[in-house]
Amino acid sequence: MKKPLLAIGISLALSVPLAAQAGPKEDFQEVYSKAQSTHQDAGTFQWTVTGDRLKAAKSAAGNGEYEKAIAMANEALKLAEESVAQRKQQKEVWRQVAIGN
Amino acid sequence: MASSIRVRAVENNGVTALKALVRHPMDSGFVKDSAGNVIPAHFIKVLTISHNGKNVFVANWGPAVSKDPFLECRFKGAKKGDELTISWIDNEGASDSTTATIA
Amino acid sequence: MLKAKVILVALGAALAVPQALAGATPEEDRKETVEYFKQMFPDVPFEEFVNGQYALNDDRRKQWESMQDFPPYEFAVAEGQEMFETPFANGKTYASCFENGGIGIRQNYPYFDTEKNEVITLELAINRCRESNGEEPLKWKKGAIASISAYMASTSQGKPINIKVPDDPDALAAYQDGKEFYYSRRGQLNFSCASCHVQNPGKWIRADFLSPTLGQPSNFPVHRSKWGELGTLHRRFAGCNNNVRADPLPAQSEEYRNLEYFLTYMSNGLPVVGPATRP
Amino acid sequence: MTDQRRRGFLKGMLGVGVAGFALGSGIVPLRVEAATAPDGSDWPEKAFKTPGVDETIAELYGMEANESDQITMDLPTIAQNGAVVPVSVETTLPNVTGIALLVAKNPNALAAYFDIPEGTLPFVSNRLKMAETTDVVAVVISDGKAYKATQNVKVTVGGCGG
Repeated sequence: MKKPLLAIGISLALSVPLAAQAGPKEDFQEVYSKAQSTHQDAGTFQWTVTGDRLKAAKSAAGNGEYEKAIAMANEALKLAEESVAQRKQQKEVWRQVAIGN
Repeated sequence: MASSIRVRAVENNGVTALKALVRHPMDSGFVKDSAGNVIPAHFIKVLTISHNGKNVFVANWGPAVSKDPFLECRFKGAKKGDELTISWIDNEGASDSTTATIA
Repeated sequence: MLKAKVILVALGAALAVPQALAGATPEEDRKETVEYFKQMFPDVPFEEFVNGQYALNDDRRKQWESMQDFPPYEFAVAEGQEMFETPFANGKTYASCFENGGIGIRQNYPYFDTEKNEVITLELAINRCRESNGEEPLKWKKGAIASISAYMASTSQGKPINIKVPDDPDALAAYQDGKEFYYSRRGQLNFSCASCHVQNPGKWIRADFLSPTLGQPSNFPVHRSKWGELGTLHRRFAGCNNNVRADPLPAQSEEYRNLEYFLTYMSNGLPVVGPATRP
Repeated sequence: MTDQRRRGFLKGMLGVGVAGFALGSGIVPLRVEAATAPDGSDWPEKAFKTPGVDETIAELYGMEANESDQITMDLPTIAQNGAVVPVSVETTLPNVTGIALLVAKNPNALAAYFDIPEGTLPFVSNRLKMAETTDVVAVVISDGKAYKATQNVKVTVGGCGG
């Protein structure tokens, strides 16, 4: 009984600017597409775990479990952001550890 | 089709050292394929090495022998130029046999 | 200067490099790399680096030596030879696509094709040969292509690796690109190729014993016990990337070809010993 | 089914008993019978499907094995991959007629056993699969009695996975 309520609570807290009239499906699509485009932005630095979360999010959404789908998409977004940061950082620092620069 | 058996046998001071490698999956029956189905056990049960019509070595193998099994053994009584016959049969009744000359 | 830097790199310290040093030539990179590993493993003779972990660990070396008695890839090499010698539908063979009929040439791959402006690996050349003779390309990572490549390597055993970076900005860019890939951290675990194979060879990472950069490509294709079959270098790249939770790139993608170009250049002068066995 | 045990036991005894009898009576010893391609009918199904080392030795040879320091085993301390672990056995025990290799922690302990006819040296080398860190036991039948030696091998990457 309590669990779904809690999940909704979390997903509400996580879904960023929430238009009052938007339903969970729209919320999901917004986070999901943002996660997906961030994942693309990682280029050759994509993480396997991001892809796993995106897949899980999509399949949850397909089953109508939007709380779970949104939670997964948010995790994917966070991981994708880290991978993009890694890409940008490595561009700068890789030479520092390379032999014979 | 190339033989499933590769053999090297060398005689030295009256002792023949034989090394053989056999192409066989040796499926244990404990492994699942990517679809999650158990791959049935498929393995060589018996491999014999004979010289002049007499077995000089008999290996009884189970599914815990590695894929493409390897065997090394040593025996007396053969000389350079002699022929050896190596044969195997697996748990599905498939078999193969080859001859090798002692170097 | 070199020594101080080597120590710092070994410690994994972030080292600010004077801009003046940037833009070293591939040959300078290679010499410095050789020197680095000589200092790290003073007791290992240069040619021994091709044996990777087996040059560094006695227990593993013994297991490897016993595998060398009758290596499990023998069947695949024989099949590779058969395929190599079997004519295509048009009557031509692989030999028609390669210098010296494809025999004893592994040490020259990969090379930079200045007309096509790209790195040509041996596997790429094999599949292009097929396509130019009206055959379907083979899958990249294992099976027939690995067997053919293994046979071709076996005819080149002992020949020193001889990779050239021609005086061409695109060739140099491909080399630099491969080098950047090797030293860039990737994946959720934040590891670069170098994190393991430059900074920590000779150490264990869980059940795996890490080999040094030098000599790595000399062995391919390799028969891994884990695979139970032969696989190409790009299959291994993909496996390494996956291990650190980085999405692998496609085999024979430009990135992996450039990586192979850099990595093989580092092993110049070491003999071809492929195919080989690994855990 | 009980036949299996007897056959295993007989095999162990064969070198001494039957060969001795055959020589005395002028009958061609069984061991020198014309070799034919194996048909697998002698393969001891039950021994290969028994978990546990002692149980398997009993099933295969119908007796217990005593420890012997005259058996030398050569196998790695840490297997680089459990799928392919090289194992060699050699012994200075006399009149050896059989050698068996058992992997204690495998689902079924018996990995392989070998008939050693007269004139064949008591030595064998092959490669085995091991699921996890385990004792490997070599059993040698010498003068009709069973002897064994044990060595542990650490397996960090199991040989039974995909």
